[in-house]
Amino acid sequence: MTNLLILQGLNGLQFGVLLFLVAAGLTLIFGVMDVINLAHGAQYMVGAYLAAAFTGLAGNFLLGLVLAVPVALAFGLVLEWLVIRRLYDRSHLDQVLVTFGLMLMLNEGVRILWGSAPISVDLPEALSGSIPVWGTLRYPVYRLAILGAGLGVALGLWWMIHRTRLGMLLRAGASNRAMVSALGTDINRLFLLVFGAGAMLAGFAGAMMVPVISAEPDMGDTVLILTFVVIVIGGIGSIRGAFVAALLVGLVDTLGRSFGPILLRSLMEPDMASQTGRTLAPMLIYILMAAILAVRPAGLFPVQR
Amino acid sequence: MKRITRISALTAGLVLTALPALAEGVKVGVMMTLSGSAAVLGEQGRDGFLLALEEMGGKLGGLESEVIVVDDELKPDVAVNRARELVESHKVDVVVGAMYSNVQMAITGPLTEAGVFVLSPNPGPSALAGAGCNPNFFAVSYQNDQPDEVVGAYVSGKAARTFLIAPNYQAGKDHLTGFKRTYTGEVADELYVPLDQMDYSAELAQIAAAAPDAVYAFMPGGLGVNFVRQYRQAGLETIPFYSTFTVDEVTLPAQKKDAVGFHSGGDWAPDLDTERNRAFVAAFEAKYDRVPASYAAHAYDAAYLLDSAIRAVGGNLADKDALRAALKAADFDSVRGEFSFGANHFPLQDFYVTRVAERADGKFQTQIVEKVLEKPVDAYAAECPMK
Amino acid sequence: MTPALSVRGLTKSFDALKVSDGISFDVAWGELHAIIGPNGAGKTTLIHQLSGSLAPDAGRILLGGHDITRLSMAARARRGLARSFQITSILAGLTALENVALAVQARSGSSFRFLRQVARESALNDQAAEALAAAGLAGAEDRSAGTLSHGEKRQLEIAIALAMQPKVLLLDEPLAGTGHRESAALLDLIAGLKGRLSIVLIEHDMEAVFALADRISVLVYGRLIATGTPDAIRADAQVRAAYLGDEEGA
Amino acid sequence: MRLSDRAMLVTFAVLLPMPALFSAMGEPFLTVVLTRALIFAIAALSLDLILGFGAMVSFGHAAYLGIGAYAAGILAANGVTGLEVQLPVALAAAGAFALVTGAISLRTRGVHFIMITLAFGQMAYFLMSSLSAYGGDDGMALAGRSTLFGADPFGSSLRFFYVTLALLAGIWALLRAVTRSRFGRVLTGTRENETRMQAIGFSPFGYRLTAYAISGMIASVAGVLLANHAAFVSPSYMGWARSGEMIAMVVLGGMGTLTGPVLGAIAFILSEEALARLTTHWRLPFGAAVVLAVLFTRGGLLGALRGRR
Repeated sequence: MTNLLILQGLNGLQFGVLLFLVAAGLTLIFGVMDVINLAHGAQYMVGAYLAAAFTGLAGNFLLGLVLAVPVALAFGLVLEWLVIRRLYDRSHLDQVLVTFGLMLMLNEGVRILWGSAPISVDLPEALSGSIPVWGTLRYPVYRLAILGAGLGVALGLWWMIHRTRLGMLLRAGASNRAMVSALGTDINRLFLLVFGAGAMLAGFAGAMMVPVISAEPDMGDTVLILTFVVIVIGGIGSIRGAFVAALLVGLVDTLGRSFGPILLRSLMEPDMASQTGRTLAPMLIYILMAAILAVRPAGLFPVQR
Repeated sequence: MKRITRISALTAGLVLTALPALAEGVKVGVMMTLSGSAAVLGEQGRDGFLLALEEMGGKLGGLESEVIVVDDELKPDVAVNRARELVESHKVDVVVGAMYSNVQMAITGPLTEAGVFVLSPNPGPSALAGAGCNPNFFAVSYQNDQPDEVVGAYVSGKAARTFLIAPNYQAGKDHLTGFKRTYTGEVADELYVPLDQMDYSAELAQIAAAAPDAVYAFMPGGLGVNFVRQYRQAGLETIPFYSTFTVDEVTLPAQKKDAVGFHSGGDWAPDLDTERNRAFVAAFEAKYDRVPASYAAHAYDAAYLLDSAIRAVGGNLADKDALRAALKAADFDSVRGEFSFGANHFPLQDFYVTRVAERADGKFQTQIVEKVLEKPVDAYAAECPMK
Repeated sequence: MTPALSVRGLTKSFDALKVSDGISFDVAWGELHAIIGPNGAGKTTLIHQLSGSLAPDAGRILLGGHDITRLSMAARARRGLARSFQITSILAGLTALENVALAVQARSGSSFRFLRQVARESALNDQAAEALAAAGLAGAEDRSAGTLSHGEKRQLEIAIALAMQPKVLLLDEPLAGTGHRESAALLDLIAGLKGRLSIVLIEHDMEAVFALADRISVLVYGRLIATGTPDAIRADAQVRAAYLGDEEGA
Repeated sequence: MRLSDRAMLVTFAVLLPMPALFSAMGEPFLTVVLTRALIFAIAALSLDLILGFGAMVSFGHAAYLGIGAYAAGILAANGVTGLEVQLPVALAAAGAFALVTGAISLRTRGVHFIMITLAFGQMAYFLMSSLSAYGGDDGMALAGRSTLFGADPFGSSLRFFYVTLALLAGIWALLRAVTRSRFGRVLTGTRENETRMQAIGFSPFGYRLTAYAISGMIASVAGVLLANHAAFVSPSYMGWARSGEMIAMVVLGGMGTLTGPVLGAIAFILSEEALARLTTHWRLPFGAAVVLAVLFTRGGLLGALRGRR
């Protein structure tokens, strides 16, 4: 049981940092630009496809990953320039619709370009296989790598936001938009940058996951919804909130799925328990979100406005 | 004879050979899942059927054919609408479809009530095999549980404790039920995962913790791609992997080496040694540049079955009883060799356990390990009132 | 006789900053009581606490002798506390008449009525039209509120407040942002209300305040340093030092 | 008469002879397609009450469609096909779900409201997906068409069309009355300026919650119709993408009017059907159309109509 708990804890953390990578961009885009971006999940998907495509060309996943990230950034910049900047003075509703339309287009676009079949990528030799972590239990090396990379990015983001001028602008922008302009910053450039960086982070997350879950159309949709849950729980605009909430959602989801039925079995008949567990497990994080919002309507770390 | 080529109204880019709306022709609706990530199966089915039709010069049983390909989007409500449209607008005689059991259950009732014959190239739901069997429905594939029963029987002698995993929907439960029907060992645990889940780290950790002698999975399509790769990455490949619909020619292009050595079960494999099958596989690969899966093989058979039946009734589609009898006779040369229908219009055929292997040309396919069951009657046939 | 409004020891802090520091004052029935103070004195915070959009840390607010400290803004409004907003706050998509009719509706019967057309309720419309006329907006009934001029919007705010038939009216800088002619019209309007209902007026325009008010309270750094008639305030040394002196010196 | 009313009467007048026209064209199936569009028009109308008149952007409205569909489906599976039972059950279930989730959701504002309604929609979706007794993720075929006191209102596609059209007209008239009532004016007021409404003595919460419940209940009527139309009930009716589509219908048609959502839903469903016939990749041009329509038109279809006058 302890062994399983440790493994599932690692799994939950790894899922959590992945969610954080996607959520960080989304929460900044919300917080700083006040734009709801339903196409954010599609950017995760685009990252995955780019990594798969470049790996195919380069013949090496790490090279593919390195190539995919700047292209994901460029893709985000182009998207901002073409569409998103037209949404800044629009209502949330218009933003929801336009990005919903974009999401449909991107999902269908990759299907036209790459077909419906999942595309997978082989792991580099150095990162494949598993290593013992606790007694006889082993853990995949690559998942540890994802965990490490995610934590690294989180650390980098923390440093940037709390130690650099850009970070200061972002924090200011999340709580007071007028102030950023008052500081003499070109707000359009800042927005372009934020959107591009968000797209890049989501793309990076997608690219990293390709060897694990393979690229397929619509893969971003589930992630998008989970990410929404994360940033709403964390408090929209708060990177710290996104980080805490991402780990929370990752752990609750993973541990709930694994231990929920086991716990329920001590309470009721095995058949009943597995049935109830199956019903409750996917709903768990939504229940968590509803419960947190019922108590704290602005999330765990509300940004003062 | 010169033929008018016409693009079906429903599928741009899909060129079919057919004459428009001939009174004496035969109209066939082909309903497959052609959009969304589940489309790979539907594309196989569609291509298998169209390949057969092309070989027959666009004729079925001597009649000019018009084929209307529709996409069910894997949404039963959409499928029902499109099915009604096939009946009411296009006045089809036969529908070949669908690809997924839920769609099959949704369309079979409305179509057969309208007097249309339905030939399934893949799903054989238990509800249509037993008490709910239907005179106008023919499963050209198998009863859904049969591939699992085959694997269950095969694993029984080899593993004392087996861990089961499937997606949390009806077909998932059915398939595991099929496995348990013939498996005599102990079930270590049974996991059901959400259909839209892509990362199985938590489930794999549970499998590792349970340390079973074997794993049995029904993880179709994209689920299987991810599950198999992650299974390998988690270092679980020392635990023998048995499955149905999890490693097949649809998923192998993505799973590649990760699936090699993994087992599956079914009524067909690309290397099935019949002359008819060798010709089919060669023609399919030449035309579409990919290895056919069972979905294509079944749809291909469905076309020839239809051809044989229409020929037997002399092209008189109005005589439904005669046409039904002709279909039931299954007087055609199947890629699967010996093939006939039981009383419930489900096939009597041999079943095999297969294993994934890499071919000399670098492509991957399932290959037959051994024949496990000879012409079994499915578990529900006895409840069917049709004689 | 119980005062129309009485405030006792109202205290509110933001972090370490005390923005309301034990404020106490009374407004008699029919009195126009002005509150003045330099920028940052805490006038806005005070009116937010009076109207109910901000909860005080300590202290009590009594409306006609009833404690309303814990009531929501809407509940206070139903008990007869009306307010105008510093930044114009109207229902821009509705007509002027509809704006005012809603205020009438709020105090006359349930609004959980779903089928009868509200536009045909003459009782609402008549009273609303009356309030509009009283605020100098006769003839503007069917104009969309969003298209009114700035001064007219301020008049509309007062019409809405009047339609509520309040016991106490809070006017939060009613002259802010108005031009000379507009503010003259508004001043006439407020002068006309004087004596008919109790008014708390917060205003920057000193000339107007001293001309209109019955009594004036001076708020500096969250504390009331003086309350009295305009003449008494003018003469108060503390006030001159803390506030008027500054202003005259500036 | 207002433009919106006139446009609606014209729309009804155009819809009325459509089945006969389709028959004459030899395309009777188009009646079935149009019926589906009308069902979504009812759903879009219901959403417009909270979205257009109450400024509550619900991203979980498809849940109510599903609740209605499942009420019909589950009752039919248990042998109860009468609409006289199915409709009250659907209304009660949708109303109860709306009151409970609305009471929590309405504590939040703006983006948070969008997200929490989405979360509740997903919860309903997962709940139905795991109802294995009623088909779980696969859904289930409707055991029998709904009846009304023994009559068969959905017996033929023609009858189905006119029953749906009549219901649409009735619901349109009902909502027209509601939005012009005392209640409707308060709701519109809270959309315009919540603080102002509080300052004149209205607590918006109760009004919002009531509107939210009414909206959900009307959507459940569309759900009952949809179940009969498809002869099938599926959790896919409740997915978040369906909620997004419903928002698109309302906004593209023209929100805050009662004609806009009807036109929007009809245009949406018909163009979806038409594009799906042209290409399996119909989502690409469809998505592009949504993007362009929102970016370059304001006020939706009805707004465009208004602009041309």
